[in-house]
Amino acid sequence: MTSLMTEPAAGRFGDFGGRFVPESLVPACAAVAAAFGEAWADKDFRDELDSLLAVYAGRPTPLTPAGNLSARLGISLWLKREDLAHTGSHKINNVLGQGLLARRMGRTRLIAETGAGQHGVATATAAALLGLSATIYMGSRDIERQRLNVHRMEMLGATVVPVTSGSRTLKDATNEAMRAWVADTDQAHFLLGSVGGPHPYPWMVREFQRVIGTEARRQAGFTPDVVVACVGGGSNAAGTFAGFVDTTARLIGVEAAGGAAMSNGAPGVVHGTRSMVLQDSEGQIAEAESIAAGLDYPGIGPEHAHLGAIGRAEYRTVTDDEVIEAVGRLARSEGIICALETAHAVAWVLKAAGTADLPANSTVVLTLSGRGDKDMHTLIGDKA
Amino acid sequence: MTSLMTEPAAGRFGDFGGRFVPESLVPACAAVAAAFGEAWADKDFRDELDSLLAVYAGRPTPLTPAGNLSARLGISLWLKREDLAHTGSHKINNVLGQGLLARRMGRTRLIAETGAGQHGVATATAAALLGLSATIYMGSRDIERQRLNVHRMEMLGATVVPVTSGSRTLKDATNEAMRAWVADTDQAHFLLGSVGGPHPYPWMVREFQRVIGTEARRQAGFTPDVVVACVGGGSNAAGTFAGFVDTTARLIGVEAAGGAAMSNGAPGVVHGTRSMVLQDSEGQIAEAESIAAGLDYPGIGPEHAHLGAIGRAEYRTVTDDEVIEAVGRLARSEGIICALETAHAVAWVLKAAGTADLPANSTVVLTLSGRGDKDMHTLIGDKA
Amino acid sequence: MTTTLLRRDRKALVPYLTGGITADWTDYLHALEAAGADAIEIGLPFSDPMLDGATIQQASDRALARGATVASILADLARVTVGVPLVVMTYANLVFRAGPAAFCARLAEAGVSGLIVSDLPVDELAEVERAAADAGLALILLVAPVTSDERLAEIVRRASGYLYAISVMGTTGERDTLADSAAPLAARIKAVSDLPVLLGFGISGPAQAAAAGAVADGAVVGAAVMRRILDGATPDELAVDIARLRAALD
Amino acid sequence: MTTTLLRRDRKALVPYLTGGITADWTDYLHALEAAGADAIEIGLPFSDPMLDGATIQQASDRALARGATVASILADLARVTVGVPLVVMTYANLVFRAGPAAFCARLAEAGVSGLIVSDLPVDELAEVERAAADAGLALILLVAPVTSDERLAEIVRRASGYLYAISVMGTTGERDTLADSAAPLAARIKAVSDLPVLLGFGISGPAQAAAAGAVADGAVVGAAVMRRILDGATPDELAVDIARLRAALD
Ligand SMILES: Cc1ncc(COP(=O)(O)O)c(C=O)c1O
Ligand SMILES: Cc1ncc(COP(=O)(O)O)c(C=O)c1O
Repeated sequence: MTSLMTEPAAGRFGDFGGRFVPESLVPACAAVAAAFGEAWADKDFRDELDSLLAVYAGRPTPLTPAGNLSARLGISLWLKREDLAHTGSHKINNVLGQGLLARRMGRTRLIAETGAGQHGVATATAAALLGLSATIYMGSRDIERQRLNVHRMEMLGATVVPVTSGSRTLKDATNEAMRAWVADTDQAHFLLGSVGGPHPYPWMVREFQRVIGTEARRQAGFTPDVVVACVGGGSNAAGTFAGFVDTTARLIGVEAAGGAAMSNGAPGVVHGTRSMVLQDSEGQIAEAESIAAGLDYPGIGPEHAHLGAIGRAEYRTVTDDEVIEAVGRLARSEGIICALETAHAVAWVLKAAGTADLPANSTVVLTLSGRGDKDMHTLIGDKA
Repeated sequence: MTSLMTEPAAGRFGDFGGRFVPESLVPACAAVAAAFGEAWADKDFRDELDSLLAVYAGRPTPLTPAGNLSARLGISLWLKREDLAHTGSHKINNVLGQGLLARRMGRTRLIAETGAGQHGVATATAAALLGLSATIYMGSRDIERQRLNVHRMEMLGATVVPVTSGSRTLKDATNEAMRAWVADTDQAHFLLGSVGGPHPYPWMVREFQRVIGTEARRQAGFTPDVVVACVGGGSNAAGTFAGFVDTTARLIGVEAAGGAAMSNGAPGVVHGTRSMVLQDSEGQIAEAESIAAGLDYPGIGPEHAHLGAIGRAEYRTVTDDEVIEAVGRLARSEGIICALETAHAVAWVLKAAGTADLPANSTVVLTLSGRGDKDMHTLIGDKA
Repeated sequence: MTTTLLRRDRKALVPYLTGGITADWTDYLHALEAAGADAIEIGLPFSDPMLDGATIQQASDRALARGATVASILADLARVTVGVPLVVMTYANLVFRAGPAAFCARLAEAGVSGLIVSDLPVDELAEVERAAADAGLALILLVAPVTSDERLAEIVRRASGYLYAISVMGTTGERDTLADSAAPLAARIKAVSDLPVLLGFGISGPAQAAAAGAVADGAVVGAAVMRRILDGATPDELAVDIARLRAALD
Repeated sequence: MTTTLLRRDRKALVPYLTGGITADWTDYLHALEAAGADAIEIGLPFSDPMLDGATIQQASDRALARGATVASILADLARVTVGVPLVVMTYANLVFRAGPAAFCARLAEAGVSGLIVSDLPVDELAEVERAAADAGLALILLVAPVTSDERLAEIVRRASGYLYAISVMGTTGERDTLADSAAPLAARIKAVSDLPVLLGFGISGPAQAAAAGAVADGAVVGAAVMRRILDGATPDELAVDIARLRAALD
């Protein structure tokens, strides 16, 4: 079992991964890979990051037993509380890592794409903390859905650039961020928010998110039957799975039915990596359609494609309706309002509990990737 | 120095405190006092609360060095991060305590007032977690200002009752919550959100918030020159001060200029306690006027009145404009968007740093009582 | 003290009137007296009337909005002569703001005979108790259905004028029937006190007044009176209602 | 491979045309040829053209919205005869989705002579390289100002047809002047390769074309062409612009 444990040779995870970028970006990607490799082996860098994660971001986040829901579902459910991390999701783990790396590389500016806005807020936060400037690309459709986060980014001093091309969501914001990077590789670090993109991003972001799984495993103190996380690009899932890949735990990633690259996609190349992608028969990328802006993405990180191909992880889908129901159910039974993205993992547990997919008495660790404040707006609109 | 350390005899803090409630409520208050006294001396209760605070609410919250701001201000500033606690403010500490107490007393329903909505959200959260129902009274003016929190409370299964009397803010919501309690003392626990109200609330809430100060002192490892917190009712300040009252640290509470009970009030009786109150010459309670819904209150907890009277704590005011400026400055320099309430403490530090009130090189611990997501809406409106 | 403000030869009817509710609000006093009131409670409006329901809150707000003040209401009272005892009902902050001694003295000067402070339980009473005694004011205390025997004994020991039995756990306001808690409460109080025991809170019509009269020494009628006044009833119109309550009690 | 697609007796002008941009888009091919193009790059539109600026994005979107597909564009090409080499420029996903071998074979069948894949650096090239060779397609590779000498050597070793020098760090799109990075880049490449070196990215008018011609073997003009077409230029109107560029290069 080398996946999720090591640096991928030449950026490959089995048939997936790689670095499919224009020649103009190859040196920049290579520089990031080299710098990350060095930094990750440097105790001082690790110590500085660990210290920021602890005193600034609030790690370790707790592992909360979901007592009421467990009793009702006949399972034993534990929640890894990334919603309590600073800025409200797991995205902070990655941005602090990449932010420190960017500073170490002498970069003065961060460029990022964002869907739900959580990664954008996290990036703007890291920029403020580390004295860098930040430009955040965000689809105009997502800007409408996630206004609160736009305001937060601006308050933090970042520039938010609306992207009006294509589906006006995360996919298009990612294109635009990469275009912006090509034009400024000297000054700017492209701070990708998930485990997609060209090598070294899938590896690097997984490593920065590994802390989720490492903590959860230590906190649980037992090997759960099932480890489950929602999957957009797949960073919270990758970080969680990394902590459990060498155990007997089943690893389950839950996608949005309308953005299910693993379940409904085919191998393809988008945003610099080869992975599973929603696309048509000629290779045009499909537009995802999910109530959760952070999962509204037609691709997935290449390591997930590999884990799925070799059968080490399994991928499931849930619908928008199941997700809305799940947010309410978790809120009313545990007093935790999770993000719509996270609610995909919750919805799968609600649906699967007691079936062959998640038998009674199973022990389950679920990564609660973020809080739902940003989504109240969407949920209320939806109710009305 | 017995204030902030012990149970107040007969609910008195010097000339302040007491239990000024209609006879109908006296037995209910007495029952709460007795139950709290017992519970607080019961190791099992303390252990259960401590465990919830840790695995559910995310305590201890970090003490974050505000490096950038410190450098610019020429002081050494530390932030006690209650914004990272579950639900986004220190209010969770108190509601978990009182929620457990209500359950121990056999109550099935929680009644609470809320201003900014943070206490309402926290109460709704505790109710969901502990299997109780919750009715939250909120001024209709605050409902407009803090819509996000209204949606959160409803999502958590609580009933939010708009209060349209008087100034339609926290003061009036408190009246209405107390009225609701009179009618249901058997089933309902009145879960007051700050250190005001009749005995035992000022004492009990201070004890439940003491964890802030205890943690901060341990985390700091040194005695700061100044400990500062914003003051609405005064619970985050009381909890913070409690950890430092027996040190040489100066204790500074910062009020909204438009709701400055300590600076502009006179002794009076409101909401069951005798304290400093904004009022006219005949004793009609004045309407506070602050951009921060959680500080828009004409009174203050009686222990603060006492601490001010004996000179152990000092109270300052800042204006709405200073507060708005402070939110932005903290966000851009440290990557932390704080609540408008919290920003009062920040604004005082910004203003006082380098003056005789806060000389250069001072070490300062500031309680960051909550996060600003709920206020983005107000701040943006304000900008436009 | 067992001095009573009320005659003992009939069931007492004590209407409540928010001071300063209209420009010539004292006209209501005469009408109430004429219609058979045995005493009149005059509410000094407070901005935050915690024990009051919607009707009396509204009346207080209206009086304050009109510019009524403690001073103006007492001045109005000083100008009229009413043949039944006047009792001021208010909240602690108005009393403490003026200072209990000064406050009570001003009441007495204005011809007031008694004082009720809604949010001043016996535990917090001492200073006001002394002041009321010094000013010669009866100090009417409230008893609630949840009041323990021990507290009741203490209340009875310190009250004067009459005892005000809160018939139901809740705020002031009209209710459809006399609460189940009313009769046992009245009985408990009467068993330990010689003072007249009046039921209040929620008594709005003749049937309830009669029911109160059957188990206690009379009734306080507040929200029902203020609802009529808020709806525009003239003193004469109000007198008709009061007369009906009088008849129900007799 | 040093086979070139271009004549060596004059500076090369290679316009870029988004396939399927209009119903009779192939008319533009004839006009471009007639106006002096030495080869024509045909963009197979991709939904996510990461290396393209706003103009070519817009052209791609319009072609796709019209219903243009790889199949329809190649079918259109197969129906026309153009006297200069045609080079397909596209993104990796379209190549891999069909499979590199099948994709290259279909290009060759349609009369295409060369292939550029914008997001396929040498490191990821092997499979497409074999397929292009098997199908007899020249494989044009991109060189950027940031390309190291080591990478340049590798690119030069594996490229055929011509070398495409990205004159500026950025996406496609019109720019006011030839970037400072263009001349040194062209010189670096020419020093190590015998293939024609064309400058592209941002060349929009005769002055820039002339400047490119002065330091390299010719110019690729993309966004400037597509801007005119998006603005409604007919083939004849476009030919006027191309002729001007031709003149500037000669
Ligand atoms: C709370 C939350 N969870 C999950 C995701 C999806 O990202 P990933 O799959 O990389 O964890 C997002 C993305 O915005 C998010 O905000
Ligand atoms: C974030 C925050 N800080 C402070 C306060 C003021 O309350 P207190 O003075 O009791 O701490 C509130 C009240 O809503 C709040 O939400």
